[in-house]
Amino acid sequence: ASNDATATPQPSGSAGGSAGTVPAGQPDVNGDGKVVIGVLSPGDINDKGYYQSFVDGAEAFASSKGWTVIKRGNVAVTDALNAARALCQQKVDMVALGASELKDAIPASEEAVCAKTAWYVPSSYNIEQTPKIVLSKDDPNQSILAAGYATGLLMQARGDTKAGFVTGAEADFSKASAAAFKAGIRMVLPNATVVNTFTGDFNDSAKAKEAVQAQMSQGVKAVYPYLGGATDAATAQANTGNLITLTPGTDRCASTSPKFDISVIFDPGQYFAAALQLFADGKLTMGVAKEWQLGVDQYPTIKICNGTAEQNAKLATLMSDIGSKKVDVAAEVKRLGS
Amino acid sequence: MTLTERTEQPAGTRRPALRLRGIRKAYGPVVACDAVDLTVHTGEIHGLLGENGAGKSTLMKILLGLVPRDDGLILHHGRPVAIASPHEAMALGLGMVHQHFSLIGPLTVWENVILGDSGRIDRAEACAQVETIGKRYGLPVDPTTRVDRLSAGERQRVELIKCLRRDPSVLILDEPTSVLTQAESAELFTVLRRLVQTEERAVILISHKLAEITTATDRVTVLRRGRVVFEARTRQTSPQELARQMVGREVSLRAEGAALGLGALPVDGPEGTAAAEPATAPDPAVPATPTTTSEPAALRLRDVTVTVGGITVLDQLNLDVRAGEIVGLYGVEGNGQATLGDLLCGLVVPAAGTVELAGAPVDLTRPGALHRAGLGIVPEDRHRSGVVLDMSVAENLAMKSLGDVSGRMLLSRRKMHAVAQRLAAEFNIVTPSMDTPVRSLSGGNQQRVVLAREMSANPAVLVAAQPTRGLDVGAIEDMYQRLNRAAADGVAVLLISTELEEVMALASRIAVISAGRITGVLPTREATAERLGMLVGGVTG
Amino acid sequence: MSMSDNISTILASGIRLSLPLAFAACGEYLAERAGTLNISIEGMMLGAAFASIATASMTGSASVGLLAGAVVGLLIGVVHGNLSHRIEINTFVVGLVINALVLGLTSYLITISEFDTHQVAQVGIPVLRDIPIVGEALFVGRWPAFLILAIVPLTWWLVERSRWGLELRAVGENAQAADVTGIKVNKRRRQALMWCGVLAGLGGAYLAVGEVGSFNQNMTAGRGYLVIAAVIFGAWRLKRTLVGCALFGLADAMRLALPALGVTLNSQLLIVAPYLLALLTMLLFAAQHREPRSLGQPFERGTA
Amino acid sequence: MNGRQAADGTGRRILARLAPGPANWRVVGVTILAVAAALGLSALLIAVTGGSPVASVQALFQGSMADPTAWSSTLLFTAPLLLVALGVCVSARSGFFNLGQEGQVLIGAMAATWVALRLAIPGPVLLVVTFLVAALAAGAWAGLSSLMYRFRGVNVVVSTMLMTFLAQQLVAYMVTTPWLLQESRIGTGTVSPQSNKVPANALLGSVGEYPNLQLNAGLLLALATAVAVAVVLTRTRWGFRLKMVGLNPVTAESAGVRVAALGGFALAVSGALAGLAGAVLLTSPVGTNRLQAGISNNIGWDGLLVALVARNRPLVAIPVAVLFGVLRSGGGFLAATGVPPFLVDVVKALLVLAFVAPPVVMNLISRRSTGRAGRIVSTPARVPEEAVA
Ligand SMILES: Nc1ncnc2c1ncn2[C@@H]1O[C@H](COP(=O)(O)OP(=O)(O)OP(=O)(O)O)[C@@H](O)[C@H]1O
Ligand SMILES: Nc1ncnc2c1ncn2[C@@H]1O[C@H](COP(=O)(O)OP(=O)(O)OP(=O)(O)O)[C@@H](O)[C@H]1O
Ligand SMILES: [Mg+2]
Ligand SMILES: [Mg+2]
Repeated sequence: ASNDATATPQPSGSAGGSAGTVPAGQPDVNGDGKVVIGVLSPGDINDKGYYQSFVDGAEAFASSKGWTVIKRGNVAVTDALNAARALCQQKVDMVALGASELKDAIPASEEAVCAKTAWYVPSSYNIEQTPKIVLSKDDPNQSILAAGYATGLLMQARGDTKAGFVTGAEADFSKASAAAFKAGIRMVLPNATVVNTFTGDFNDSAKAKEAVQAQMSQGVKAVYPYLGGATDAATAQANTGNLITLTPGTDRCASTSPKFDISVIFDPGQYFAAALQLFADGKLTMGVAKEWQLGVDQYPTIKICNGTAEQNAKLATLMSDIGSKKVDVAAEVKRLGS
Repeated sequence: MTLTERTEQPAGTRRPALRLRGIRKAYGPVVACDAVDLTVHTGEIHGLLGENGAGKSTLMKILLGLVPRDDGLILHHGRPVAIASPHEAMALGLGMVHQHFSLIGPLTVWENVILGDSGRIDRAEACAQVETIGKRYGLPVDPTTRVDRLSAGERQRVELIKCLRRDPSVLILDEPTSVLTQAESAELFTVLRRLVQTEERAVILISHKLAEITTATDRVTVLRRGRVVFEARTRQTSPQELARQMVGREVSLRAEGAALGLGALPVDGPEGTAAAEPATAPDPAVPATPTTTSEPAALRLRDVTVTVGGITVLDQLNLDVRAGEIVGLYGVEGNGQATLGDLLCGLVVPAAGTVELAGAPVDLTRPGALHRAGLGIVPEDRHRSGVVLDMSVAENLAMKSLGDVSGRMLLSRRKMHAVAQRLAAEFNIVTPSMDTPVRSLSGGNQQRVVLAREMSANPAVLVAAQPTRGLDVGAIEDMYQRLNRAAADGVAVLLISTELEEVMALASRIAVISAGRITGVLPTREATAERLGMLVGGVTG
Repeated sequence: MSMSDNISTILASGIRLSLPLAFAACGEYLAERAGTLNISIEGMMLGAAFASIATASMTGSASVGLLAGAVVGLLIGVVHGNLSHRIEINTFVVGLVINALVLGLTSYLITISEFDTHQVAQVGIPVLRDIPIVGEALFVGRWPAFLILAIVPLTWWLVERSRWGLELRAVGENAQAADVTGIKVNKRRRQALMWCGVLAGLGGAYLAVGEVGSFNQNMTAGRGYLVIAAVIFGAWRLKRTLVGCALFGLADAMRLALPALGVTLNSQLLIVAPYLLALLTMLLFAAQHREPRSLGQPFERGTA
Repeated sequence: MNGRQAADGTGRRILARLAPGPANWRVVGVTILAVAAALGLSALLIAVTGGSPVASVQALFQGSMADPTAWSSTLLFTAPLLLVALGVCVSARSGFFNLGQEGQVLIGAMAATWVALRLAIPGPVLLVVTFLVAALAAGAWAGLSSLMYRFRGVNVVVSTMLMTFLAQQLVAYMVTTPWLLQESRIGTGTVSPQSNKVPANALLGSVGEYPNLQLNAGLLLALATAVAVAVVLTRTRWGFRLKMVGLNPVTAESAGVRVAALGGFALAVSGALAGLAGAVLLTSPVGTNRLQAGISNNIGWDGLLVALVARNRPLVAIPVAVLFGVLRSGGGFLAATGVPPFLVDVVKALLVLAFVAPPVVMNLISRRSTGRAGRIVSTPARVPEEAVA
């Protein structure tokens, strides 16, 4: 298959960033009289999830400003650099990477071909700040921990003790998220058990379904389909058993088929929209990082779709505690996640 | 033999089963068939004779709808028919026993036999048919065995059965006897005779062997360069006549006549050859048959044993060939000659025993060792192990001695051509150019290419395996002269052949191989049909 | 949860995962017996999966979708057949190109269209389904699953007993000879590819409207190649090929279910397992393991 | 004899079809027509999806040939494609049809990565060692297939294909296993399934700077290899023997060629060249200079296509490789103009078909018309049983 199966949700966070520079003439950085935003996404930009939300965010904002957006999904990680160069040759004013797997495109920002462009990069720890890019960071563990916590609350209400986490490749970040999810649940139900299944492919719906099925047959009552294209199929399966389900990144409380109980919103589209707003005002500075704090910023956030006032309150407190660093996420994950 | 059956055929009274009118077929520049007329009557065996590349097979392929004709008319029982596919041919009752590619190894006999007809499969019936036909024509074969487990002879039977089962009105056989023993051939002809006499069929028999044509056919048509040059009742013509028509010139039917099966054995076999020898061995200084000699045999096979897939094909075979003599290795097909040929090609390594050249054993595990040691070979199947069809004449001539045609590190096209030119002239190889792929040469010329290459390394030993198989008279004549000359020049020649007359005519000593052993060696003069027959039968003399 | 229940769930899941393979494998088996190593089967399955969902949400009937899948498979078979067995373009090139085309087109089409989920009805065979352990696994399923019960014997009969099949085998074993005996070699191969297309189509469609109920980009995720591995593993015999499919399906089911049972194992190894197995069987049982002699060889009248 | 032949029948039969054919002006003409047709169809697709065909074609051209920058990126793709194609030419000569380039490229890249990251060799020596090891590893990998064929009669087409899947998972495993090649962790952060960047002294240098034409050493390597391969195949004894082996192993053997060894070696060489391509992918600016599961990015398959279009002639492969490079860079650029990337894949596939088909079709037509069935089915003495058995 030509597209890269390792494409996955990979949010990010924390650290770094010094006073940077504002490219002259924002938003029309290259001064060709029109504003063009180029978006590269490593994943399926119609996955009704993480990747799509990024592109949608960009388009919504751009159209309101009468800008053009060039979006390109399924960019193979190995192809990132060339894809970015190609964008620059297309005279875009901003290159935006849809997720941090494409970090290998960043060197292009230093190249002459991309001299007249602004760069927006969603980040994870492994990307170091360079003068030519603006990093947008968040800490996935914050959101996932809170998501787990919310799940815990619902399970508690239903008297369940067994949850599941279904994701694709057995990669580092997916393991980390699994741990955070577990920790979150255990903050509510100290002796809850959480089952992790790695299907090996974020887009293989059939396998995702079977994984959920298997977990259900083992008495799992809440499942987090932390997937790409296979999310809906897996969730639909979970719905048949009336399990508690969560969204990987976007707000889908409105959705009826499949139905979600908790929206975990670390919506890159929202971050991006905010950045674009700055860009439009000519205030987007390169060489610095914008951090998105759970409980501080509007996003990321967790939403229990129809939670009781009490549940919502508890969740809100946790989030603000995380925001105010009262709860040390890393420590909690270490303590409860393993 | 079929002499008894060669009774009078009032062929004139028969109505034509098949008429070909002005058939033409050109392969690019090559005109394979040019305005060919041919009439075949039911109840007769019609011989089709011609040199290699005369167009026989092409004509038949046209008849079978395997090759589209450029022009011409085919009348079946007087009705013009457009035979566009093998199916149509089959429907018209035209059946052919092909030489090549017509049985499928992994399938069973019965599956092969019913291949090509239509309707649902009935295994039981198919098997029954195979058996009944087998009985009727004396072609026994087990319908349920896989074809790739059968011997050449048996396969031929299956081919015949397959044809006959369709109850063809015209049955075509393309060189059917090339792999059959004389006995088997005789049987085959008996069957054919019965077919035409009792069953109102017509048979077209393609062959190079004048003897077969003269004994087995009622009518004969000779093709030359794609044209019909001669057509007659077999009884009203003579082998000499046919040979002349075929080649287009007088041919001395001495030794080569023998190869064509004319030497009427056993009466004047030895004398005939005796007469032949001085004519073909021009240099009396080198006696063609050194009676006693002290120096070691140029080629010596010692207790050579070869097993292929468990079966012992060569069984402690011992044989000596001395410089300047031609030893004929005579035997019925399938007694190990082919394997012996492969052995001397360096294609198989013996399980036991040694091959010695000039007294020194050769390490057969090392490729090309035999060649380096001075052994040249004209293999039985040139297409398989003699030439590379898709490489040029020059390349084929050079392939065994690349050292001679290359500079310090790169091959030299110039040298290669020079060598090729020389050899082509010396062995009069007829080819448009030295860069022509060998594939597009006629059989005879392909054979000359092989011989030229092997002789050019001036070997001490020359092995010629079935050297005249599939060759026409002219080519045979040439081949014999060269073999004799080689011997005269002091080369030890081993002639592996299934043609008794050929061996009788050329060899000074005849070794008989049977079931992979040498059952006896005797001077040609002492070789009588009886003694050879016993040896061939495995009765050690 | 009792052991037997676990076994029965794994079994059931294994069968669900095997079925798409099994359908396609019958097709690939037949195509390869006729001498085509058909790598466009991946494209056939993917294209059919898409078509089935698209049609289903257009007509509102999953069953019609299934049909559409088969049809699209057939079409791809026709295209491949004509390109490689009429125009005589190297069959591997054709396969690669078709796979690229289908992946590209389907991926694109879902970006511009909105499909709702559709799934064919679940049926169970009354008494049998109550058999302990295997009952649930074998006798309950989406109705097309039971088509396999007809398709396998049919395929076997076609290949081993029908005249058509006899000719297919002849073509696959020795195209030249088959031609001389009056069999239309390339025509047979084209027909074989069509049948392969229909079955691969069914497989892909079953995956979409049978198991998943929706389509997502590249959802077959290499199942086509898995099928090829199964045929090789099966030594070009139908029975063993199906055993291969079942094995591969079960292996996946295990991989997905075991974590839930508290067992974890190396996923990479389990993902390569099929190909490794195929290779090993070819190595170990080389003797019985003969591919059709003219597998992958183009036929051209006259070539010796 | 079968066991002793170099190439299995499959290979030789497949390749019989790929033998150099009439490369006359008519083929060129038809090719132009075919390409036009493909472009037309693509244009239609693009138009249907609301894009502008004209703009797209422009983009295709602009991104691949319009200016030095474009050429630079085109040539970056050309190098690995050409290397793979050359490998195909070599194995094709010996009668083997090697379908495993994609995997061999991966193995090459993997070995290269290992050397570049693990061996502390100073200076440019590292680069040399990297390439050598890449070639050796991929060569050995392909060699396995020839061994399997030689000793167990395993069909080479099948085994090379299966080996590709093994290679893919092997690399995936390498880059997801910390103690193997996975990138090292910075702080407490997450790591991706990929290796670290290879050190600077393991990178291929380039001459020329943006916006001028930038030629990477990889291209020079590929071109040099092309010439070398061409000479070796057509002018040396080794090449001559290889040709014999491919066309008639039995005759070759009786002419003193170590058929099995030579054929197997040729297959290994073809693998080695694919391995070099892998190394180029790793160390040239075409990629990201780190090992990733998708690093081969279908270069192997496309390289195979290049060779098929070039009908296994090394020098012809050069322009064809450039052409495929154009498709890649142009395609990427096209996607950057907003044409859905999937459509770009479709366009590329159509164009590939347009380039592969014409020679074949012309052959067919000329055969059908003049009836030159190519091969003469003459009637040689039949191979007796004991010989075939
Ligand atoms: N497919 C082909 N392509 C080109 N030329 C061909 C082809 N088939 C036959 N020829 C040529 O046509 C002529 C007749 O060939 P054909 O096989 O009919 O001869 P033949 O009489 O059968 O010879 P033989 O006695 O060796 O069988 C030969 O010159 C041959 O080179
Ligand atoms: N009654 C029959 N009618 C037609 N063909 C038959 C019949 N019986 C056997 N055959 C043929 O004989 C061959 C062997 O049949 P058989 O059923 O033994 O296959 P097999 O060796 O068991 O192969 P497999 O193990 O794949 O079933 C098949 O190719 C089949 O075509
Ligand atoms: Mg601008
Ligand atoms: Mg002939």
